[in-house]
Amino acid sequence: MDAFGSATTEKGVPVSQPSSQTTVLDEESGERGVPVVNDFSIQVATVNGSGSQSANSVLMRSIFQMGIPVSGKNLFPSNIAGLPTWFTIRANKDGWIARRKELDFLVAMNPVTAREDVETLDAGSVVVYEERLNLSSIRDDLTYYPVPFAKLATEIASDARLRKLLANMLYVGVVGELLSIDLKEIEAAVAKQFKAKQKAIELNLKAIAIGADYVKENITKSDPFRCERMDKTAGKIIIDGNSACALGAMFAGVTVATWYPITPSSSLCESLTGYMETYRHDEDGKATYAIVQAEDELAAVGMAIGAGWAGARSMTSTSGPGISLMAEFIGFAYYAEVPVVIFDVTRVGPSTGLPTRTQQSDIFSLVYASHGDTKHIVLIPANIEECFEMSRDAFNLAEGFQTPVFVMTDLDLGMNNWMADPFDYPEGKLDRGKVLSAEDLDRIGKFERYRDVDGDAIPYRTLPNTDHPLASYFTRGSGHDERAVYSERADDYKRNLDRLNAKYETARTRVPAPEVSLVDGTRIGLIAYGTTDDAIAECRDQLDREFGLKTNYLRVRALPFTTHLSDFFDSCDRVYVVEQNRDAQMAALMKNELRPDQIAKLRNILHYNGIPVDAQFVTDALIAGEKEGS
Amino acid sequence: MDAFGSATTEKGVPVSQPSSQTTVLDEESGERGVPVVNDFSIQVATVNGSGSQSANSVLMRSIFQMGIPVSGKNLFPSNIAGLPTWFTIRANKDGWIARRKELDFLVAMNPVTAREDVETLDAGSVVVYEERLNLSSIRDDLTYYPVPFAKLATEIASDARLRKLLANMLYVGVVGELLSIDLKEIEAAVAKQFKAKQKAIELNLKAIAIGADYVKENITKSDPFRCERMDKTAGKIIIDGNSACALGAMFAGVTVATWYPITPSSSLCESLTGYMETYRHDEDGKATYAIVQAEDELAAVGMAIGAGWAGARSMTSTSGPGISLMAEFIGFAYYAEVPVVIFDVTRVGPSTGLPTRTQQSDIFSLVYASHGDTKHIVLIPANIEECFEMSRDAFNLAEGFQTPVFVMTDLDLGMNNWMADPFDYPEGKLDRGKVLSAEDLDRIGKFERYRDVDGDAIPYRTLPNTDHPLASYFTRGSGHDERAVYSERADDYKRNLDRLNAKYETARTRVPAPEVSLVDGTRIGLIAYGTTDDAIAECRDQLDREFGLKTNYLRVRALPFTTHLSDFFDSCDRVYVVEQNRDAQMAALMKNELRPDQIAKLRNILHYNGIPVDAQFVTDALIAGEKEGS
Amino acid sequence: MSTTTVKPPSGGKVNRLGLAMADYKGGNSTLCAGCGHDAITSQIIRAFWEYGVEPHRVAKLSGIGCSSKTPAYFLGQSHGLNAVHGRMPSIATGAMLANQDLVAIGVSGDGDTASIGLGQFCHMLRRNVPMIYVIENNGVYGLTKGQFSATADYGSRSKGGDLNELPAIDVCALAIQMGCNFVARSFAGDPKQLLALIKAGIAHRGTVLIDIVSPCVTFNNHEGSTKSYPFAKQHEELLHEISFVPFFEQITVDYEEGDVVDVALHDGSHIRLRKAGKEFDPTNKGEALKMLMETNTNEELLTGLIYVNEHGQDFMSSLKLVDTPLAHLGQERVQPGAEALQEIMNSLM
Amino acid sequence: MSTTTVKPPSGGKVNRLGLAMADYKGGNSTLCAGCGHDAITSQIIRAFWEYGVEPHRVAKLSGIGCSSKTPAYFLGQSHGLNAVHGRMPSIATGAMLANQDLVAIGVSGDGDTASIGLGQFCHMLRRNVPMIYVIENNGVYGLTKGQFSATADYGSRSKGGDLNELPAIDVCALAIQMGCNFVARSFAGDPKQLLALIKAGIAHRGTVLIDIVSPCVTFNNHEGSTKSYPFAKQHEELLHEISFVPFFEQITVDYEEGDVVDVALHDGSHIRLRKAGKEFDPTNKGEALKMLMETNTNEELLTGLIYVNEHGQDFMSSLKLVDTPLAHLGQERVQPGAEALQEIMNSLM
Ligand SMILES: Cc1ncc(C[n+]2csc(CCOP(=O)(O)OP(=O)(O)O)c2C)c(N)n1
Ligand SMILES: Cc1ncc(C[n+]2csc(CCOP(=O)(O)OP(=O)(O)O)c2C)c(N)n1
Ligand code: SF4
Ligand code: SF4
Ligand SMILES: [Mg+2]
Ligand SMILES: [Mg+2]
Repeated sequence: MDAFGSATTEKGVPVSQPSSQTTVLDEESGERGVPVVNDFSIQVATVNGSGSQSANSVLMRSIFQMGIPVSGKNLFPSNIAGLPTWFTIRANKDGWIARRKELDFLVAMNPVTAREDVETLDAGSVVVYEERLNLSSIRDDLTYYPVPFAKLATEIASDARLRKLLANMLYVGVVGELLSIDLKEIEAAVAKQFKAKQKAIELNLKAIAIGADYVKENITKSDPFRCERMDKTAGKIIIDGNSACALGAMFAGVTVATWYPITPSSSLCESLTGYMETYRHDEDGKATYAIVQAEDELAAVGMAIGAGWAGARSMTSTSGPGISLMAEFIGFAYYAEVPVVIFDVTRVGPSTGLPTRTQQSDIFSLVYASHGDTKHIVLIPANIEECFEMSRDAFNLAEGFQTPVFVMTDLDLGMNNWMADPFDYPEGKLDRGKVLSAEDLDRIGKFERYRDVDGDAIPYRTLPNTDHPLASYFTRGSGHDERAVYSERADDYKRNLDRLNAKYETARTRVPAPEVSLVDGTRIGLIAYGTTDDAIAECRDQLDREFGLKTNYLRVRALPFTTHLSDFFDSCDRVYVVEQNRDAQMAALMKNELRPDQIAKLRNILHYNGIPVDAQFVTDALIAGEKEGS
Repeated sequence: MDAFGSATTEKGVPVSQPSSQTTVLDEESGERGVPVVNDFSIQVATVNGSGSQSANSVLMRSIFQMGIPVSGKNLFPSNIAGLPTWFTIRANKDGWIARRKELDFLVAMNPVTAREDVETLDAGSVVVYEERLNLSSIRDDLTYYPVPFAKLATEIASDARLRKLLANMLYVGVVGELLSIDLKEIEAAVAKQFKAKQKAIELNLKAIAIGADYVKENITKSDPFRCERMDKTAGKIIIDGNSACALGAMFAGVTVATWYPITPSSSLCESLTGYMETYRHDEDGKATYAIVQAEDELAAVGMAIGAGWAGARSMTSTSGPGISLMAEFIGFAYYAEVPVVIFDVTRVGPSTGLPTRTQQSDIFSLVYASHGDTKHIVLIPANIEECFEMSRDAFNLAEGFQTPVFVMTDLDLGMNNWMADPFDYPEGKLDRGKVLSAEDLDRIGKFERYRDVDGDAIPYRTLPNTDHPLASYFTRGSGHDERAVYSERADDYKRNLDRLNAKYETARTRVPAPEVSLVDGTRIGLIAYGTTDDAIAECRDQLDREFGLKTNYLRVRALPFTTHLSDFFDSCDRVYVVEQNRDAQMAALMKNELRPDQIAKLRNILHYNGIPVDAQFVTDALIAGEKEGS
Repeated sequence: MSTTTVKPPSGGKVNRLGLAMADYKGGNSTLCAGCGHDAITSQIIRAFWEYGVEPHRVAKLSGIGCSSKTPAYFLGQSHGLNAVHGRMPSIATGAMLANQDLVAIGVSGDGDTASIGLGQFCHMLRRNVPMIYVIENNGVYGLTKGQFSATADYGSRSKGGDLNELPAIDVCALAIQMGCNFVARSFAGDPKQLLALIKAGIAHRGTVLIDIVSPCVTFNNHEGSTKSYPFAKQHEELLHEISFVPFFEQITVDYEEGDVVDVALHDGSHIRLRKAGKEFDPTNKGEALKMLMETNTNEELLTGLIYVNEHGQDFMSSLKLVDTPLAHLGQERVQPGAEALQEIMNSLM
Repeated sequence: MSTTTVKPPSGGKVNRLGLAMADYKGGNSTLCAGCGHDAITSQIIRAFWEYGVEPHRVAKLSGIGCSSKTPAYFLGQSHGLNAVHGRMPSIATGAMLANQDLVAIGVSGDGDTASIGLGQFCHMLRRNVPMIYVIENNGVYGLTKGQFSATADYGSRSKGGDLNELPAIDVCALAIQMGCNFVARSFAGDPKQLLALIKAGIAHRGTVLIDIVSPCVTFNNHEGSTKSYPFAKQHEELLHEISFVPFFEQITVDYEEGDVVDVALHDGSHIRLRKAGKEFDPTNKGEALKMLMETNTNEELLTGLIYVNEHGQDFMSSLKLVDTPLAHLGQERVQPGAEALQEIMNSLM
């Protein structure tokens, strides 16, 4: 370990960041006695492949069912079994569900990381741990609850494999009891988790009971953390972003999905497959869709483009490395004007990077994908509801503009479970774009594939197998004129490229507008996008409560930028653009479009270590910025 | 044809551009009688595959040998035979060799394009054409010289194929005679063209003589254009940019070159092969290099990276589509820190675009290649000499910084023949970078692959097959710590990514600095890069002579930018960034680094129809800009 | 499918749809005079005309190369797509997913297929995507001026005189390995055989691979080339004489048993293989591979229907799609109802 | 090449270089307990140790996948490179170009090789790049949680119960088609055979393909899988019993003529194939392909040395390079002199 590494870190998050390790919140919770209700973070440290995931889901869901806003984040390794995994649950009565750097309640099940897990806690935190690990000797400013998990496990089942699995449920019982989580809710959560599998349900409940009983009989609670029933989650659902995108696609009428597995996007097409099998087969069992696992990303996007060309609502999903491989084909679809939707569930780059960590660093790769002059439409959901809605928008825009459209989420949103409001049923017609049928052609009597007839720079197209002598045309990635005829003429080329540019300008007026919140009497602005939104929401509250600092906020929801961006800068003196990448990629795109006096207001706040950004980080950075800045 | 297309065009160059069709120069040459010496543009319109290329080279070379500065540009189609091709030769006593939009002397050999070729001429131009085409009827403000080429051809050879080939030499004779090009020089050029092939030389000279004689006997010259011997080309060479890059690579000691054919880059590795076969074999005939034609670009760059990792000076060459395909691997080399040189001879995108036209639109694709936070070094030669020198720089930088380094030229520079000064022999040691041998390891007794030991953010590496227990390490595109051990730790990751960023900052101080020319008393600046340089040079002269406007000029020679860029903006009030792409890609990179007050000075001049930009275009655009701007 | 609305030119010879051969022509070729590819284009036009395929039902697909330009030169009334280099198979797969009523014909080159495109080519074959896949095989990259491709034979020489020291990829043997059920090889200089094979290909369901030696007169027609007209003419070894009997014509039995193999194709058409020299059963995989291996070593250019199996399952049928092409499904069929969403939401609460 | 400077642990068993097996170990595996890949790792360690390869001469290469992680678990004293997914063959080719003294061993998975990497895999085989290419074949994408790969057998079922309706790519048959001269198949549960094959592979010059069924205990070891331990154990069909005699040991003739085939390898080592049931000649391509085709249809897992040919030319020798590895050539040998430049300049004037 070198100079850096040896410094105190939290799961290796370097402290070389706007720090102030203890926050106001912590001081509160620090004071013994005074109960801290519905406001704490639990971290369960295990090894992956040990089946702890279901235990963690049960824990999270039972708190959720008590009406307490909750979020869960799984910090897992890029391997299948045996490496450290951390699952953090944050319960917060005010609804702040962003990651919180400080932990209150550690369940230390992994011997390998136990020491560092304990060392990086803030004073006053609680540690539940396997008795034999003897962690209490490490420091004396924590509350320790040793539990003989191994021993207790032997009481559950004789079969070793089964025991290993159920052992995890023990800590659910322990934590449930310690945090006074309603047992009924735990039981309901278990039932939900294991669906109709009665035997599994019984066994798991047994394990939970054993854990709970142990606490009752052997532990006297001396920490302030407690759950109390409230009503903030009534009617809400819990779902991961990839599934929400899949549902969005299904209800947007996707007909062809081609993909190649890659973390963290795999579960998008996998859950799509699951839903489609249930809801998209005719009475006679025949499918109204095709989902194909391709041999790689070049083939996946090629199939999706071929399908889009032939008239299907087609999509593919991938992550960074796949985007790089798709670049050439994306340029083809841009230039030949073929609709296709591409989901990029981003992870930490460059290269293979950290496949199981989160980042927002594919922005250049998406917006400028492929060689030559190309600009693409990118939709950026920040939450579950938007995953659902924007997936539908993406198909409408792709077919509407006859171009590739990206939906950019990230590992945090895509693979973690989130509370959300149930989705509204999407009303209204699908926008299938300017497609001419044989009847249309009869009526119009004329068809030129790449002519801007309507002045919006979007031409009309026909589909293969349109039974009309005017219907056919030839699609190519090489130079062509309005009639889609091969051309190397400079004027044909430039006219076409200018039209593509104009089409992008049209898109500005049709992509989802940013979410803007302007507060009277402040000239300080925050800009963010995607999952950073949760941290910003809490950060703005922190700034307000702790520093009396009010802030405006604009959340970018799509590229190209709409006019709102410029207006927002005009309404601020300083604008902090918060991103989860190193190179301030979104800010760079802004600088390319803003006026110099607006650019002068721009400041960067960058968090890119693979861990979801937390409110405190942004707050500290902004305060620091204000100190010099103003 | 629509509104645009039907407007007068020049090879389809739309007039929807800063126009003023006749320039001062034209007016001069317009006046009959007054001889116009060593200042004119010839265009030869033929079909490709007809062997006209050697005729055109002979024509260009013979003018060159008369000491007259000359440039030749081949406007050819993306097919092998039978489509229109135009070859333009510009002779200019002042040394302006950029493309000139206005033509003075047309040789119309292609019936298909003859009409448009004639229609787009300026008044006062000369037309040499195949008698039977009857072009003289088209307009009456031109000088026509009909020549019965077909008939004359029959006199040369009986064999049809041979006749077809030699027919082209006829117009060399005709034009040579009309422009009073010294016959001795033509003979010398022919000898050079056909090397030792005596028979070919004789036949071609015969054809030339027939053409010349026809003029002597049947044509009375009534145009002002003439060649006169001068001394501006003495000691110069003629070569294409791809060959110059190949020579640069050979004299930089390249040992592995892997490539996949693609226009306009193919001839780079092909001429490299030719030179290496002559100069890089040992006495015993064994090769000190390996050149491999890969199955595609992914393999080409993969092989080059594998070779760079194992210690070879390795390179690949490609064009836009190849760059897109290489993206993933380039990100790997960036993150794993493997040296490799990648030549991108750019063509018109997006997608297949116009494979045989020129453009500068791969800048985003190069500098941001691959997903995640990546930034790359790009060298940008503007002329033959720099092709040679920067190829060497590229290898030194790639090994010096252990990262991919791009050399970006374009079709215009890469595939056309240019005058140039003979290359200076590269003195000095090759920079093979920080490579530790077994002896070094014995001395140091410690090796950590990714540790910044010297404070320049550049770590040390060892090569496979280094016989020392400390030598080995594991290279990967996934997260790693200083010792190259797999790591998912946030602190390890961030520290490494920050070091890569610092390495890029170090590169700012070592890449070729821009060429800056500051003129007293002006606050107007021009910025360009690559082949645009020729047009800028002439444009600055035009601005000076025609508008009394003096200009500063900065030519970007590499990315990342050096401090000179900022200084230049400070020394100007308005800066016109001239690029051959639609999206002002280089300007966008500048905006991302300049101060707002500097950005306020930035204006764009963009030319992107695939034809090399000409001085008049820039002059007109700048004057227009000044009208509003100031 | 209604037939296309184009009227036959009064008087002219027409096919069963009443269309003249002209209705199957495309734009003018811009290839070199004498290029083998143009000869193949002519037979594609004739085959689709004689068979009577409705032009609007055809999807013409290709990659990049001189060969890949040819779809612009035939079937001008069909949609076409000229993809990126080596990736046509994925485009074809996607197009068929969107609309299984399409008759897809892909034209590729040896570089496009066997060099950069090898992976997609193999996976398309493995999936048995219904389409006719024509390789215009000249052993070089024509469009980039004559470099060796992966099908250039070991020991053959480039126009510049370079020796090729790598073994050629035999795309037919490869196709058989990958499970292709219709594998044929032909020669641009053998129009009759070519015509029969293409028509048979139209009648087959699944991937149809036709590897056609198609000389590049500009870069690979010299001494030392094994893909030149002269070389192919000298070394062509007919597996059999092929004739095609479309489903809409009577089969006449005009041959003695034994010396003719008659293969019934998917749509009821028949292909007849009349013995020519070699004993050979095109329905036997092992034999086909052995035959290819032998002829390759003897430098023979084996042409004919090398392997056929009419019992294989093609990709589309394995997907069990609704009969209406996916591209034409209305919103009501692709957007599940509100109750479906409700059910899902409940399961997540 | 001098031998490595590591001292043998006093007393411990050492190989001909005086190295202990520990000197050939790598980092701790992070794979699932029981993963077939770990079993293969052990045999790679043992093979390189027993053969006595100098660790520093070895280049370990891989793509992406659980299998591709294994090079970090063996030969810790060798350089290694974990490339991007499916592209290890091009990296290996480049590394050998730079330094032909390297002993390259690549480890890949069935997805890494037969899905995304199929193109590069075939072209590497075609070039006959000298390296040992190990495929740890489990029929699924382990690292992405068990989706079918292109080697999953037709009719096999995923852990989730899905049916695979695509035919498997037989990488051995493919390798033979592509001209590979050393093609073997083995099973992670058959360490003895595996060990002999890897050592023989070290002795061969050219690409050595070893396809090893390596069960994924987490995602593909269930009923219905054809790549599970139980299935492989039940269906394994030994082509022969294999033993390896390194060049530095005496060959003892301890068998009756006929029932043993003895193959002399490039470096003087020998591989001995003792007949086990089937009559089989591993030097006959056609026979090898036929055998594979038969056993595949009979659902037999054929293991052993399927095809070997010691007379093929490998890629490096075809390049006729100087003896010093290109990576080690000094400036004086790679930068031509001033007179060379002068000569070139003159030719351009
Ligand atoms: C990604 C990419 N790489 C390279 C090229 C350049 N290129 C165009 S055609 C071609 C090869 C064509 O050879 P083949 O497929 O045999 O067709 P042919 O011209 O011989 O008919 C190549 C390498 C390209 N267009 N795209
Ligand atoms: C370009 C790219 N696409 C997808 C992935 C995700 N991915 C990682 S490993 C893998 C498949 C591994 O399967 P296999 O090669 O069989 O190895 P195994 O894990 O089964 O040993 C995939 C698809 C990736 N890393 N890179
Ligand atoms: S170059 Fe060759 S392949 Fe291309 S068109 Fe000409 S002859 Fe045909
Ligand atoms: S997931 Fe499968 S392949 Fe991967 S380590 Fe576990 S058992 Fe092995
Ligand atoms: Mg070819
Ligand atoms: Mg696998």
